[in-house]
Amino acid sequence: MENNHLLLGALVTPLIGAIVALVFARSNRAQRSIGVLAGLIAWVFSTALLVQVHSSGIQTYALGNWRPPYGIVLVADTFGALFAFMVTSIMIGGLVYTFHSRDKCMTYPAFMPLFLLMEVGLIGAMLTGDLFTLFVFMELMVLASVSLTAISDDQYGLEAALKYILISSMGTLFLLLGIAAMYATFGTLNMAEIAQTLLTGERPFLAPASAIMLLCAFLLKSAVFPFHFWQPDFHTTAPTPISAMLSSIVVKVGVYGIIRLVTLLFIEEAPLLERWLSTLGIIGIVFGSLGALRTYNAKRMLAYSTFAQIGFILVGIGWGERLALIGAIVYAFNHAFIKSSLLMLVGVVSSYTTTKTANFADISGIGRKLPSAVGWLVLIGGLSLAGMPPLNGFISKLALIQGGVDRGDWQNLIIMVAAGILTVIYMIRAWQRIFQQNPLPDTAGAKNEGDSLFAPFLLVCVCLLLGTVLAEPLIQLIIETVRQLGDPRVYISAVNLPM
Amino acid sequence: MILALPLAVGWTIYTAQPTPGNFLLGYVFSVSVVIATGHRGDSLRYKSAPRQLTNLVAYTVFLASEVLFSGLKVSRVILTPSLPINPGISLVNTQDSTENQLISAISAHGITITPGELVVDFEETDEAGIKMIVHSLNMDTSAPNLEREQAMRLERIRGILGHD
Amino acid sequence: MELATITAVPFGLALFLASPLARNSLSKPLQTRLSSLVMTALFAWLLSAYPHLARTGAIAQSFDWMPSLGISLSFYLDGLSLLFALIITGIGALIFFYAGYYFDEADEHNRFMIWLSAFAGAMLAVVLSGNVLLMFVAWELTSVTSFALIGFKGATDAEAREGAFKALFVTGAGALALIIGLVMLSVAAGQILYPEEGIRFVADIDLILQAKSLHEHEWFVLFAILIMLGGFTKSAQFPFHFWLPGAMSAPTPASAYLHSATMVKAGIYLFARLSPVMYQNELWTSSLQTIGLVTMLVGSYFAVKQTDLKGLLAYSTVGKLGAITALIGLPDQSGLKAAFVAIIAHAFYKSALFLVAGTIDHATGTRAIEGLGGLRDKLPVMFWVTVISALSMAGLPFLLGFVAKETLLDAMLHYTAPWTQLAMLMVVLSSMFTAMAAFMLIYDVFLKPPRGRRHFHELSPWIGLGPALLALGSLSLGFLVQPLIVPLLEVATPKPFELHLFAGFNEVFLLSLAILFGGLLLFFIRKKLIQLITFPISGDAIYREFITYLEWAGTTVLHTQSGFVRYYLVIILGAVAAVLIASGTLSTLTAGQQLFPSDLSVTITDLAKIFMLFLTVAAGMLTVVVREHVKAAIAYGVIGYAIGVIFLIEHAPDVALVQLLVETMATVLIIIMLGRIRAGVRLRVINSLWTERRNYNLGFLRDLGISVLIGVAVFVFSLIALQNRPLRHSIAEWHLENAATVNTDDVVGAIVADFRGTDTLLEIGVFTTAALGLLTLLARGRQPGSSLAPLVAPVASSSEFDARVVEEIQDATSLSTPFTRSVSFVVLPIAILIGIAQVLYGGNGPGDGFTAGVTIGLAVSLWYVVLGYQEAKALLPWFRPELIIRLGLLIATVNAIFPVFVGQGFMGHIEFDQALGIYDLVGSFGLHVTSSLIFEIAIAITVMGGLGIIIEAIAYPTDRTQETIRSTDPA
Amino acid sequence: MIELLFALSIGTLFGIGVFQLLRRDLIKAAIGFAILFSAINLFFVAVGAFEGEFAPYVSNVEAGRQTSDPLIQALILTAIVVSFGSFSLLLGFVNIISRRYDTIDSDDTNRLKH
Amino acid sequence: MAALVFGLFFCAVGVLGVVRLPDSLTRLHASGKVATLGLFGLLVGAALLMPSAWLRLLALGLFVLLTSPVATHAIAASVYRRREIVEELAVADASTAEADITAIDATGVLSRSRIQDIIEAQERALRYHKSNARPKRDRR
Amino acid sequence: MIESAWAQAAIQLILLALVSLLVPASYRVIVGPTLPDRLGAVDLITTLLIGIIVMLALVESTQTFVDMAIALAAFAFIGTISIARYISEGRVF
Ligand code: NA
Ligand code: NA
Repeated sequence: MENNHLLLGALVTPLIGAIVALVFARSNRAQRSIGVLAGLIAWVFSTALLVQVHSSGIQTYALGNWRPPYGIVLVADTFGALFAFMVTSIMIGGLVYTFHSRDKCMTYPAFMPLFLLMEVGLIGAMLTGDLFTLFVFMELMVLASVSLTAISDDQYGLEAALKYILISSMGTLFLLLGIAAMYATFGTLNMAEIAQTLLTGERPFLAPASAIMLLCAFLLKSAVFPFHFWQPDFHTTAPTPISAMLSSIVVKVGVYGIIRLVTLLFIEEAPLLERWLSTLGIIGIVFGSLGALRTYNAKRMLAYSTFAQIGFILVGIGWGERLALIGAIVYAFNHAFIKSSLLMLVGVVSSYTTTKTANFADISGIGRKLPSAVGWLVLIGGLSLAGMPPLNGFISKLALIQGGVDRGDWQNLIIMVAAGILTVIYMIRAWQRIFQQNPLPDTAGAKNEGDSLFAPFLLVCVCLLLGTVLAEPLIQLIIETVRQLGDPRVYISAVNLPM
Repeated sequence: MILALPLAVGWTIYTAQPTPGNFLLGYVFSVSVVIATGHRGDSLRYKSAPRQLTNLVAYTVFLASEVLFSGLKVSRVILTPSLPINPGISLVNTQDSTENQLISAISAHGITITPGELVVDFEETDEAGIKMIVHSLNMDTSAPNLEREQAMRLERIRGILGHD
Repeated sequence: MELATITAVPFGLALFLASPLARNSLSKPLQTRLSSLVMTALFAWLLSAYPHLARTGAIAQSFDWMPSLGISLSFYLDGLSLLFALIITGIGALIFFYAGYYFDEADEHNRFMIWLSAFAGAMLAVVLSGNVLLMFVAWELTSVTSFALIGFKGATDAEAREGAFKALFVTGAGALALIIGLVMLSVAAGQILYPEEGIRFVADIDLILQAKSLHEHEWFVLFAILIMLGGFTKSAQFPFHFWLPGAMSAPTPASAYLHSATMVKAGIYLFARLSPVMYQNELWTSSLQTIGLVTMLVGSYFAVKQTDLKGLLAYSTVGKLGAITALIGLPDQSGLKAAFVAIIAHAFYKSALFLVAGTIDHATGTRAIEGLGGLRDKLPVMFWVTVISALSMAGLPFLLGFVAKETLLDAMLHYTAPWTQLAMLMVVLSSMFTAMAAFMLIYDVFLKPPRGRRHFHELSPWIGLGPALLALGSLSLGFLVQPLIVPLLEVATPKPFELHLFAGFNEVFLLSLAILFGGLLLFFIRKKLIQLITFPISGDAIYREFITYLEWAGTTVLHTQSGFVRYYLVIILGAVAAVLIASGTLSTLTAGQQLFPSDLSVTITDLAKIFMLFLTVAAGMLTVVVREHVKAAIAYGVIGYAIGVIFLIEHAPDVALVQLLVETMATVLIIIMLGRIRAGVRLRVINSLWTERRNYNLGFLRDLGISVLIGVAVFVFSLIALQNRPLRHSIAEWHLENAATVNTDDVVGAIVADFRGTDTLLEIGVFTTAALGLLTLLARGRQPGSSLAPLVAPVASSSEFDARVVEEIQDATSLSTPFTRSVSFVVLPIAILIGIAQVLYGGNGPGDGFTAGVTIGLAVSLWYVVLGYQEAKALLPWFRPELIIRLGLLIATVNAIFPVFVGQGFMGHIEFDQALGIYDLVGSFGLHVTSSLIFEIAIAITVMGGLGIIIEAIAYPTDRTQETIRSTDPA
Repeated sequence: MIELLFALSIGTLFGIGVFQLLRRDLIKAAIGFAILFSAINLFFVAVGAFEGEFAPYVSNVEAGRQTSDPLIQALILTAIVVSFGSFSLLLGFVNIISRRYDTIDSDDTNRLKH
Repeated sequence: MAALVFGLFFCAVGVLGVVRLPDSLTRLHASGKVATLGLFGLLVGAALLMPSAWLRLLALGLFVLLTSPVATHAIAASVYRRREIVEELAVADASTAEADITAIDATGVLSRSRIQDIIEAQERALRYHKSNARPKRDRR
Repeated sequence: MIESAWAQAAIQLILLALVSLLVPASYRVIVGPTLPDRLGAVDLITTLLIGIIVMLALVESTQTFVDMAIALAAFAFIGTISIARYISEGRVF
């Protein structure tokens, strides 16, 4: 087994970036450049990794050359590499956004290092083959995002951070309980080795309970009903680029974990878990969509929308069929691009207000004073979110519906699709309120300049590409991913455990 | 540099490797640490190392015996069902005109480590010297002796520090 | 015949018009003529396919797009698509031309042309696509583009916004049903056509049309309903018709195009397109008939009730669409012929009438029928266009509309069903209403004496060209039906064709005349008639109710987001407890497992353990019952120490050491944080939570219940985990055997620094994260204390730095005594030495970089506590945590990466002393210079720096005057 | 026997921690937070994949003694550090919240809702 | 072994003293010092029984010697100063003195009725404390 | 190494006695009545824990345990001083 340095590079570059950015704490410009550079290099690594994984199978990296399962091993199967690629791609958007943002918090010396550490946590969580390291990566991500939200320009960021850290600790506890029980049961932390033991049909009795513990932890990270309460607050009050990352990729860590759980580790318990996933997903869809309809703030609306969209993904996973899983992964992937671009766009809109708020009361009609491109991009993003062709949201919807039809779960399928119309309602209404309505009397002062549109523009372009020419390659890749996920033996043998 | 010596000894004890090499290593570290933490050792004066060391040992032995005997005394008090105590607070002058903090500290340490009396606070008075506010478990027995004991203690401490 | 090119041309046109080149250098008339010309060219191009189609029946072309999702760029042209495509391009050319004179502003005009071209492209794509999923894509594009067109004036007109939204909502909802239906259809077709071959989707229309047994598929009912829902909403069929009148706020050219000729016909196209594989099922036909007939009657009746000119036209369109739908639904596709004729006729007269309405609106500024009249002289061309088109609509003999009506009546007469009579009655009634509407158009708008003087806007004469040509079509095509239309329709329908302008005085003709006269009669009694019937409920009201209900539901859902984090936790933990119980995990776990120990013997150390556990739990209980925070903190410290001793008894000295140090640090942190929170704030909470609340309320019991549930769950879980560890071995055995290879006696240390070094690296990353977050948070709004602290003032609105809440900070020295000061002076160097010893000799005993860092951090915190911020800072010039933490992280990272370049892998183990040949030298000091040693040093430095940052940030004295200035300065 | 007591203590500590976490007093909640993590660490050390009579040192291994599980100890070390980081962050939050909202009652810390 | 028993004895006496003695300062005599004496006994005993560890035990003893009195002293100082503040409060505002004593002495437990008064009094006390610039207890 | 079983048993008994002393020591932590009383009791508990650890070191015959006792002896007082300062005037700094 060869150590794959691309795999290491994707993970380590942002770490180095964070440290270097810390060293250059005096210069904000230097920090931002370092951040973007590190993001770009990590993206190149992860892209190359994805290509390599695609062409020559699962890649691994035994950290410190300590062979698995004794040391920590990084594993990039197509699934992990794809999600890491998604993370690095979106992160570039976030990092670029900071470059021309007028938020105070982005001038804090700790901002960029924390941002990059969050990326380390995200990428690491998706590439590690070790259960405990997964926990550490997730904690890194959580603490970085909590810190970033707490120092947000939004004065309620702290309240949100407080609530999240309290609620998130529950997830950490579940995770630790699960991991401890797994270690006691299997005597190892290596996921491949655990999977190998489980594949032999041996079912230690703590396994289902551990599965539920781990599942709860992942559900909490993804803000699934009833673990969602922190999410609208947290995603709304974070600094714009952070909130874009939170609502697009950070919630996907939970999705990633859940998929790993049901495809690699707890295949036998999967039906039980999937039943829960479907139910929670449907509730999430209804709750999130309805909440988005009536909430008072555009960012918050998008946060509720994320709540609903995660529901779609969960129902897809919950259907437990190959096609449905393809749909779920396509959905998860595309949603990241749509949601991050939309949140950044709303961030741009609110950056033009004097109080930097996205409350509808303050941004209604403000669109008339903004560059017209903002309106266009928000409309395109919104339509993509609503699943309109030829944007990538449509691809997600189609893939998921095909999965649902394949499964024949008409009841959930129809609820899902009926809830889909709510997306149209809230997105279009919001668009009309911001860009068409007459300004309210209190929407008096719009500033002459705001954050740069460049990053969201890039992401919207990607949405467009993913909906058209890149759609087929993506789906092919995801089909391959799901094929690989379907046979845990591939993963296990790639990790090359001693016999 | 002198201050580093006891530290180096402490290092050797702590690392439990009584070798010259280790002592040297400890001394190097100690010196750097002493410099880093801003100790200039101005309270400690070099007079005659052997004498000062002897004084230290003597003080330690004295302290140990004090601790032991007064401990026994207090134990008896506690174990007596009637609890014959008469607690109270008295002011004791450190009798050190230099107002050296280290001397006050060692005095307080000496008083506090031995059962029976306890330094609860310090007070700077207009006259020279720092006064210690001492709490005694039994005023009847300890109050009269406090000043005398302090004089003795001060002498020993000066002997160790090299203030003559 | 490149169908793809044809489809792409209008989009290309839209892009061209949107380009700066066209916007800046192409004048308004040029844009108009160009667009119109393009549409005409497309019309001609399509027409040229006709001979080919007459020979072969259909043209299919296909390119790959997303084969894995079943979408291909397939195009399909047969008679049916040709018919629709010709209407789209033909009428389109005229409307584009008309639009050139409709807008006064060049900018608006350009924007409109862009959207209209895009819409035309989408529409063409709907009818030309040869793949149902591609058709859906186009279908959605028509929704989006029509949204833009309907809401064209949305920036100034709330009604336009509302109308656009409503249209998008209804058609969007239908589209969602449609897409499921289409996916099911294509799966079903795949199963029918390739039952063995595992092909999932057959979405290409030419193949679907070959799946003749589709109507027998088990899913048929479901997908038929879903597809019909899509079609009904798009074609504004009852009860979804209500969006169409709302959509009339579009600029008139758009209304004319969308609502007479194109978009609403998309649904019709869908029904006609799928008819060959669907019509054999009763559900399909009877649904189309029922809905169609009801829509027809309702639409034509509502039309005459309208006061708005465009509203009248809109509802009459609804009625006509209903009729066409019903015709498509007639058994055995017998109505298709009539449907197609109706489509053509309707396209001509309705677009003409819309354009007339637009012209009137443009000229007079109003569309209210009440306020119009006497326009015959002012708009002569328009008057004659209206006369011809309205009469065609009414079905006056020899006009095109007459042919259509005749075929319709003919089809209905031949239709035999149990309720034929009723259907016939509905047709006659609605035709009478339509005729009545036609008379209203002619009389009320043009002939009626005008009411008052009105503003009149002069118009370009060219504006009449489009309407005139359309009227000419209505007038002449009736006569030319045989040579021009019949061949076209013969290609389009599966049935042999016969069409007459006048078939003699048969019952159909007589019926037509009767209807005409009936309409006239109704026209005269219209004032009374309108008040006669009112519908108690309308689709619009239902829609409004529905939206209101949704909003109510949304508000209700939001109420769960109460803002109380305790409730969130209650729900989350309650849910987890419920899941654990409901899923039976606990009971299955306990079933058959040994829960309670058989061996009750305890050793002395066990007894010590038991006492420690007791102490832990007792202190835990104490934290619950005490009111004061500092007492809870004291109790918490006891827990920490007791657990530390338990670790020790469990033979985990490394963990015990870390636990003891960290707990001490945590206690110190709690205390200094408590010191930072105003006493008043804390006392108020204590008071309101304890003193004023004597009686234990429900919330208390609920919390207690949840705690007990969770406690029991964890108890069972851990008991099982402890009692039944199945494998008494683990990978740790390998670690025990191989720790010697990294020159370490302490296996835990070896794991931490080597085998799982990355975990540790990340862990100091986590620690750094917390330190940086805390520093930034606490240092905001202060004078920068370090290079990692923010340099700018905080957000102006946050009140945390208000003078009112800034605590009073005093000189710390008054709080300490010479004794404490002296000891703290002594302790720091000792602590540093201990730290160094822990790093250097940690490999052989408890202690490692982390403990070293915490040790030094503790001593530093002692300095800050005892000496106060200023003095401690002054005495420790070298202690600059923000530099130290960076140094530590840098060393750790370099040390982690360096091994990569010598082939040891990230965080690999390197023996530097061996490599440098100083092994024996350093060995004489009992040392080994390895990468793990450097790593431990780095950890120690990082942790020391991190703790330093945290302590300094907390200890920083807040200066009242500065804060006051800052908080009033809105920077 | 000792297993039962361990489980009982862990369960009780969890219950206490959860109960504290549900208090309105944020400082109490923070202490609950810390107690929960202590309980987890207790669970970790109790649940180690194997038991031993000696600390995990190579010298003990070489002497043929049965040592305790070193890996789980390394995990606890990491868990302690991570939870300490979270805890200090939480304390900082409570501190600033007390200034910003002039209260440490979590029920009054509810500006974000709906 | 005798040393161990000796140590145990003093530890026990210390604990007993803490339970028995009447007030905070006298209890500190028992807890801080008698028990420390006991601990020294234990250390000596351990060093005799486990000679290999004598150096470490010596280090431990030195640390106990260093830190135990200072902890005791700090606690004693806190007792003493709490009393002092209470006295000052009585000077500052005679009418609220009663409430203040309870508030300061055991903040939460005894603050029964007039919490607002107490908060105010406490803040007043702090102000008083500051403005009356007591003679510095120590200086460098 | 402690050879004789008798000595081992005696050490274990002393350990047990020390551990059981924690109970009365906890009495003052729980009962108080004043904060310094509780704090003093915690200090006492720390002292006892140091003793217990030393006894444990004897029982297990490992020196490494003594390091723990040293850590406790050298640094636990920092917590005590902080709390003592806090309770004396309601603030640390
Ligand atoms: Na170690
Ligand atoms: Na660690």
